[in-house]
Amino acid sequence: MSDRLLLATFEQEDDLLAATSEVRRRGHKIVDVYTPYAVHGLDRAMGLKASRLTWVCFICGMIGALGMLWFEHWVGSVTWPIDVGGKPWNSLPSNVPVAFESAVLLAGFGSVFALLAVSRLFPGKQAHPVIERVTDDRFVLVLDEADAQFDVSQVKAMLMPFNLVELEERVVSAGGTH
Amino acid sequence: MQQRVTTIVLLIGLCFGLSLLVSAMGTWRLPDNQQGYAPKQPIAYSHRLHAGELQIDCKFCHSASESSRHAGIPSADVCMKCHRYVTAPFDVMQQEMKLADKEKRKPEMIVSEELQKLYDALALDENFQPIEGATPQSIPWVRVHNLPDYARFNHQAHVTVGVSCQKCHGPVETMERVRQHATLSMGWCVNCHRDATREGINGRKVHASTNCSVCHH
Amino acid sequence: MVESEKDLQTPAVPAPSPDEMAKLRPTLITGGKVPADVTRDICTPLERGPTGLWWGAFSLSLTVLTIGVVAVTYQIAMGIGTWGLNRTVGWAFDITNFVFWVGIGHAGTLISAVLFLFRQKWRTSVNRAAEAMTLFAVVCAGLFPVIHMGRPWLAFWMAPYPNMRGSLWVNFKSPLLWDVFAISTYLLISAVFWYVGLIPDLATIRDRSKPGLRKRLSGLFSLGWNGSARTWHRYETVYLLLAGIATPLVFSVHTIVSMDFATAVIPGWHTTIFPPYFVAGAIFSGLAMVLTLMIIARKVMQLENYITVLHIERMCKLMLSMGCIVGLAYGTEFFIAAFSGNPYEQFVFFNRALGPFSWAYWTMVSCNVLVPQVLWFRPIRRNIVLVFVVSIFVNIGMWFERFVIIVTSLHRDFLPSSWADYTPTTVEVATLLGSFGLFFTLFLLFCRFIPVIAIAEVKGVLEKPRRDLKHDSAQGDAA
Amino acid sequence: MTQIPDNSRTNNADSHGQPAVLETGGVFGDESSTINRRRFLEAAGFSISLAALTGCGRAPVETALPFPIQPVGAIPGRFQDYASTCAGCPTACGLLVGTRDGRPLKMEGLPEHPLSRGGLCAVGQALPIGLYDSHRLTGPLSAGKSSEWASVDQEIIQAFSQIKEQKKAVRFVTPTITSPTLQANIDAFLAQFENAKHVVFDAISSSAILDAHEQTHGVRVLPHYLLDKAKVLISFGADFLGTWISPVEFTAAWSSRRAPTEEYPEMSYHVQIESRMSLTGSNADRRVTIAPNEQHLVLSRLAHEVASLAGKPLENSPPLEGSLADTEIASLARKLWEARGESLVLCDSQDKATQVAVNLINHHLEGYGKTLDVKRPSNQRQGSDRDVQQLVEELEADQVGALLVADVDLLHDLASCQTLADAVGRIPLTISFSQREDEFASLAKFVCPDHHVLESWSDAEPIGGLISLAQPTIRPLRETRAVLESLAVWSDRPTTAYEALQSHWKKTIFPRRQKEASAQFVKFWEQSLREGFVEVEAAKSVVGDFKAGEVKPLAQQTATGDFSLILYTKVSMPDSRHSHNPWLHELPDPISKVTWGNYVCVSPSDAKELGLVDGDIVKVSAGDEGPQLELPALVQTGQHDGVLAIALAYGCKGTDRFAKIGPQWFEARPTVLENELLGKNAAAFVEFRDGAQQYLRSGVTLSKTSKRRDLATTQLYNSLEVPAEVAPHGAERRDIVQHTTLNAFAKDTHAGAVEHHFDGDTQLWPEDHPKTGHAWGMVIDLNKCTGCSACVIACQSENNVPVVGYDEVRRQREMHWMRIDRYYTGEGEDMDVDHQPMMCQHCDNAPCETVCPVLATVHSSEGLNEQVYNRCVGTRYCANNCPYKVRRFNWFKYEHDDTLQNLVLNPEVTVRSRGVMEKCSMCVQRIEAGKVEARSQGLPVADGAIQTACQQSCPANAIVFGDINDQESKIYEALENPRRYRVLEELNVRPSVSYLRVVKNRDEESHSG
Repeated sequence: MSDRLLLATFEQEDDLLAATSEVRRRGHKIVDVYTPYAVHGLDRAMGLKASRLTWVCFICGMIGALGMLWFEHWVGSVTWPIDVGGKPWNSLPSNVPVAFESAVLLAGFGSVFALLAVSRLFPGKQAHPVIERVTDDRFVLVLDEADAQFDVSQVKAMLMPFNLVELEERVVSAGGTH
Repeated sequence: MQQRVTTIVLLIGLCFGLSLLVSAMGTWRLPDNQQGYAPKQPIAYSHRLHAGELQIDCKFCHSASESSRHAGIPSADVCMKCHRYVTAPFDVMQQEMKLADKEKRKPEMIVSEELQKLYDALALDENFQPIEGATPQSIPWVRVHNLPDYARFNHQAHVTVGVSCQKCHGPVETMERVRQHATLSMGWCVNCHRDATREGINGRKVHASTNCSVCHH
Repeated sequence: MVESEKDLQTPAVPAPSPDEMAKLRPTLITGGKVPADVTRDICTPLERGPTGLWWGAFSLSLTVLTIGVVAVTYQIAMGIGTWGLNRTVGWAFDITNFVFWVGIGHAGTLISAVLFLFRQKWRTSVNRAAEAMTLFAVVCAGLFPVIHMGRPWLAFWMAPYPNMRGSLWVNFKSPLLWDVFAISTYLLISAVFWYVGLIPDLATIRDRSKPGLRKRLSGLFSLGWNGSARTWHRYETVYLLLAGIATPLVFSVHTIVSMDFATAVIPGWHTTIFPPYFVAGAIFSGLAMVLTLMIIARKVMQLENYITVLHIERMCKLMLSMGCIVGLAYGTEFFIAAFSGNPYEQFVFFNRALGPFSWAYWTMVSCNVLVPQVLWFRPIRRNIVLVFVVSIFVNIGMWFERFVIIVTSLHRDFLPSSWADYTPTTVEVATLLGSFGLFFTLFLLFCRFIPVIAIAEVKGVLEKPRRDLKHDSAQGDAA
Repeated sequence: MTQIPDNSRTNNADSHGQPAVLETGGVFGDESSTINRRRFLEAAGFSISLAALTGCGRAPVETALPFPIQPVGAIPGRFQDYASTCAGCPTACGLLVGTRDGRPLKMEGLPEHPLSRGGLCAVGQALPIGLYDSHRLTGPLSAGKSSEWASVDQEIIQAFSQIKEQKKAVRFVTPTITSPTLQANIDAFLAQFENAKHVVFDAISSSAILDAHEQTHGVRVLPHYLLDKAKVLISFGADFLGTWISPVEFTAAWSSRRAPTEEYPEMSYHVQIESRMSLTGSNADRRVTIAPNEQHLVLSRLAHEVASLAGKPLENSPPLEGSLADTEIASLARKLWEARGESLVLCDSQDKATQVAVNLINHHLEGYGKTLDVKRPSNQRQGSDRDVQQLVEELEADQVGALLVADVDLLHDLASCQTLADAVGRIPLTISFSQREDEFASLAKFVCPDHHVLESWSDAEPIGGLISLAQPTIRPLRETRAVLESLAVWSDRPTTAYEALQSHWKKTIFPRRQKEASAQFVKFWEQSLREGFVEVEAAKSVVGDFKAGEVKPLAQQTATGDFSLILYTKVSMPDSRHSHNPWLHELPDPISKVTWGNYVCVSPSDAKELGLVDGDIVKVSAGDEGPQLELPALVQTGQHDGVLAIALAYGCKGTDRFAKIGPQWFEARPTVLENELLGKNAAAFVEFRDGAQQYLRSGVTLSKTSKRRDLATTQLYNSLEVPAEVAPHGAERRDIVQHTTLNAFAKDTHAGAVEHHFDGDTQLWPEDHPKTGHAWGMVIDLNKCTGCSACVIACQSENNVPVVGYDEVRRQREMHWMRIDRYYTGEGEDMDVDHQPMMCQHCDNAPCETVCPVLATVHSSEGLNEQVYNRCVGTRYCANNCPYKVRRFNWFKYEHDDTLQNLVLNPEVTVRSRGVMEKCSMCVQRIEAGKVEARSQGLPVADGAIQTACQQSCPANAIVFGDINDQESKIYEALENPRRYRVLEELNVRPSVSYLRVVKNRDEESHSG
């Protein structure tokens, strides 16, 4: 991508949604959109694919459950079978609760850490909000001026009807706005 | 760019730390593990000499080991069975005898300083007669193998079924000063019991129980 | 191309106008707030110095906490004997408090996770505080299993770690061990759930605060959040997942707690009804505590516009329904006892209602079943003061429920020769107080340093200001 | 482990021989072996001393001290048993002293002993803790200050010479002395003086019986009652299973007739006619309560009936009133008469005339020579109250020059004479032989402390012709001296008890030997020493024929005042000598289940009238100038209205030492209150009437005070019937103890069995844990068990069960692993009292095991429920989940600070720390030892080779323990018994402990079933 970006700022979620889909319809390249809260429908407007984090969650959960079940069996009837209240060495019912808990634990942590990993979030990371108020009440649509026929004035005209608050061109070093 | 560098540096650091930890594992010991404990004893008694060179059977001195839970540290009068006559290292005494032969005189008695402690403890005079009024004192040997009070080891149970002393005490016959050979941890006991039940002792089938109450009561 | 077409259609659907919205559902956030107001309203109290009221409350709860600390220290130094327990009644205040606090801890996750799954938007105003409450309650609960042990310094033996004992692991057949796993899992997952929800708000704080400690801390913990829609997208997914697994977790935790009793042989404990009964009870008590706290919080932190009467009323409805379930459970217990034909079982329930501890039993019934019935009436549900009183009653009642289950079942079991009485000692009472001290201390600190309301989520449910939708015409032009 | 205190070294070796080791035969006291004994003690095998720990995380340096010279037969770490004789009371039961590393630790019954038959009572079991009592005198006292033997002896000898010159009277007071040697030496000592007398003073005397026999048989003896010969047994207040004369022997004899079998569905018929609830009464087939002053009346009417049945009717028939209907008495008389020669009447009355009537009855029933023996009489009570009364008069008239008191606290037990203390103060020479500074000792000029029983040589002849030896099992821990030795020194022919004993035996006992005995004294002696006793020819006694003419009609006694007071002794506290024994104080009374101190027993209806509940302090006074005291009240079921009962032998000097026993924390209540003693001394109510101490006093008033003191009771609910207000319909009674009657049993041996809605064989899960090796089990015969509680102390002594004190017991935290549940069921006449020993049932499906998170309690492959103290973290979940509530928790660190007292701890059993659970282990340490022993001999474990502590000591022989997998074993047989059942069977926890149903010899059908 080039180093010239176009930042369009809105103050209403509906304008943003409309503008975003409009921009996409026109085939402009959307770098990213910044919003103070999760705007519903934005993912579809931007055409984002469904996240694969669900799979991470599922797999972690499975590891937790099966791993713990195996461990309980191993402890109870393989490494040192101890007669406890005359119960069978390996009694599945009494192994379920702990297995379930560890499934939940791993699933939860797995998906959260996966989220942080794929989103490059980590403690002390320096954040560069595109504009100050993006975490407060502003919605920013960031466009790439890559393609040749990209014409700022034209784009501006296009975005105007969506109560565009501000339009700013920004030159950034390779490293992105992130 | 910078980030990549830092990550690499960090990774290298991590590997280094891990390798250190692993190497440390070997020497690292859990708090109550007294393995290798070899205290100084009041009398420098050498198991290497007695059990090793002289081939004296363990049970000759530790006579209770077949009849009691304690092997029993021999009482001083047991030592006197020999040391009434052997009062110093053998070669020293032989030299004296040779010398005496040459000089045509009665060999005079040489008493080594360690053995003198024994005689003092028993309150014996130079010709091994009890000294009037003096009472024999126990020799305060320092315990080498200490089990916690809630763990009960019974020598009789092990010795009578043919577990060799060395199994737990190690090659005592090579030790100048006795040292704790095994960890004496519960796991160590239990594993031995498991093996014994599986493989038997000296080909004989045994049931070495792993019930808690065998040792804890 | 086709799908992109579809994508394009969706936003074109005109958003319903506010008055239509009003028809659909009543306003959640009153006072016509816009996002900026939300940010300001919720962040400014944190940036301002604490009020006198806060200091008062804080010092009070800190004092109570200190009392508890002294009591526990003395008990650990002297021995469990400083409690009123005996050879027959081996558990009383300790486990009662434990179950009580675990119960409290349930509403938090319920409100944020379960209601989230049911798309209950009104939860947004209360879920943050509720989750915080969950955390603190579980912390309080977690203390008791540890201090109730004869040798608390060996608590780590509950963890299955490799050791030099052969290796001797733990007893996975013991409900107490299930507890250990359940409670710790619950604590961790709740904490994560809470923190994940907190990240965007921390970012908000970061961005609006001037350089300084607050900025640095919020910067550290907001993990470099920048509001990117892609991140939001994944974030939503994970939040949904967490809600999804937290919900069964809530139920599992109290089910397992109930198994401490249900799997025992003691009549009055050995009951299959316990799991659902306990879960309902837990949620019941949790809601009560949330109400208690929120009613205080909205007054103290001036959040009337965010925690409206509407919220209170809805929670009242939930609480009422739970109360009825609990009442049903009480009845069922007696039915089962009568139906079972088991003399010991029957005796225990006679003994509960008419025995030496009947006073505790009837306190429980009246607080948990009778009092909440007033919530059938709308005016009462909408009367903050009354609701507050009811919630307090329910809190008391639910503590007694656990006390009744534990003590009355134990004090007279199979052999009449070992029947015994139970009277708590000063140390026990002080410990109970102390746990409340701890709870409120933590909660006050939370109110002071962390947004009490999920800013980002509330912004999402604000109603849109009415304005003409120019861009539709614009679209038309383009076409 | 602790080190033997230094003072044990400083004893002079001379006076001590070497005990015979049972296994290795006798070894005698030559000089070297006495030195060995000293070393033996010093080293005490492996007494470990902890030296200072020097840094570096090492374990503290432990030094192990071997013997300098190993004594013969002494093996460190092995138990060695010495046959001896118990001296807890004059009964002199056979004793087997278990010593380890030179410390006597465990008292057991001597299996072959003809009287006690291997049983031993709680008091005997509790001897060791008395031995290691740090409060015993460490040496002689002169005028209350500690002194040297030499100087004390000198002064005393001087004093005696003066007395000889002035021909002053010398009085030697002791309780009954069964030791022929000591008796002979006392006589010899007194013979030096012109006016000297040996006064035998039994605090609890039976002198009326002796006097009665003097009258009817011309010889003042106590007959030897042969209860095992008695098919019909009627006891008037005599608590022969609990405290009366020879309880262990009587229990053994009585219980031998209480085991009906399929082939012989027979047992003795035992009627108890009494006023207070006694242990014996609680075990009777039929228990009748009468007013105390009716006793003689009922008896004389019974005598009348029996006499007329015998065809020799008494000329004057007694008045026919009283609570017991005439027909009743007639039927009793008939029962006795039908079983004549096999029937026996006992009576505890101190009224001579009454006892004469008893003698008449037993005479007509042809009892003499069959069910009671005066030819080989009992020496277990010799006290002559006339002498005591005379002595008191002499003392008050200052006619006594020297007063020597051994083994009894004169001032405490004669509290009825207030002026006695001053009188004693005026005597020129007073010597006490007490081991403690009791009331008399604190006034005495000299205190010459006697050895503890386990430190001294002695012998005893409890029954004519049965002589047993007592040998020391440890060197004296204190600078004490045997009475016999002191006397010898003062009459300056010093000797040691050991020599005196041997010489006396050579002189008098050896000649009486039976034909088959060895003709060599040494052999004779050695064998007697090894076996602990020897049977010889009884000393010739001239027993006249029965003089029926002597029987006078009994005058009607009239009760005055509103209450009559019965003074009795608790099973756990036979006399004041044991008042410093914490084990006995914490032993729950078999009937009241109260520990620590005495109390006033009040009948339920009296209590209701006065509005009394347990723990209300009441004031008991006999007249205005008469004695009075304040004690907490106890509402005693089964006590006759208008009767009060207070235990004697309490309120002893120095018992305030127990004030601080048990954990001290801010809500704890002291065991003994500020400037008070443990309990109150009720001896003041004892009065001398017609030549005997009367333990019954009428004309006593009772008044309630505003004060309260909770009783430390181990059982708060006393019935098998659940409280009416909460009782489910049809389940009012719990079948914990199952009953049947003899004729029901005769019809169907399974009579009384309870139907459960469960099938014990169906298992929820497959049998995963087969017991291939041993499978330990226990069966307890509830029909034999009398509830005497010997097993409780046996267990405490064997398993290092701590003493926790008043407050902990009050809080229901007693630590006894073995408890005895006592239940009252039914009302009045047909009220049943049940005693049920309850300890860990070692369930195969143990609820406690499942719930322990850390595997601290698990199941052994031999069917034992193991408790691993060092693994326990103390969640108490197991205790909650135990249906039998037998688990005990260490609520505090129960103190073991007294290093001397710690010598009583059994090294084979771990001392539990604070915060861990504990419970009956079925003496697993004994099981393991037994297995090791058998294995090292290459033999299987023989049945009976392993005995649990409770089983070994049980006087009734009610407990059977063994390997269920061994088809030949006793336990296997016992499990086949039709009376066998398991408590709470319906829970399907499958306990390894079974019980045998109670069978009462009664006509009506059984309660349960």
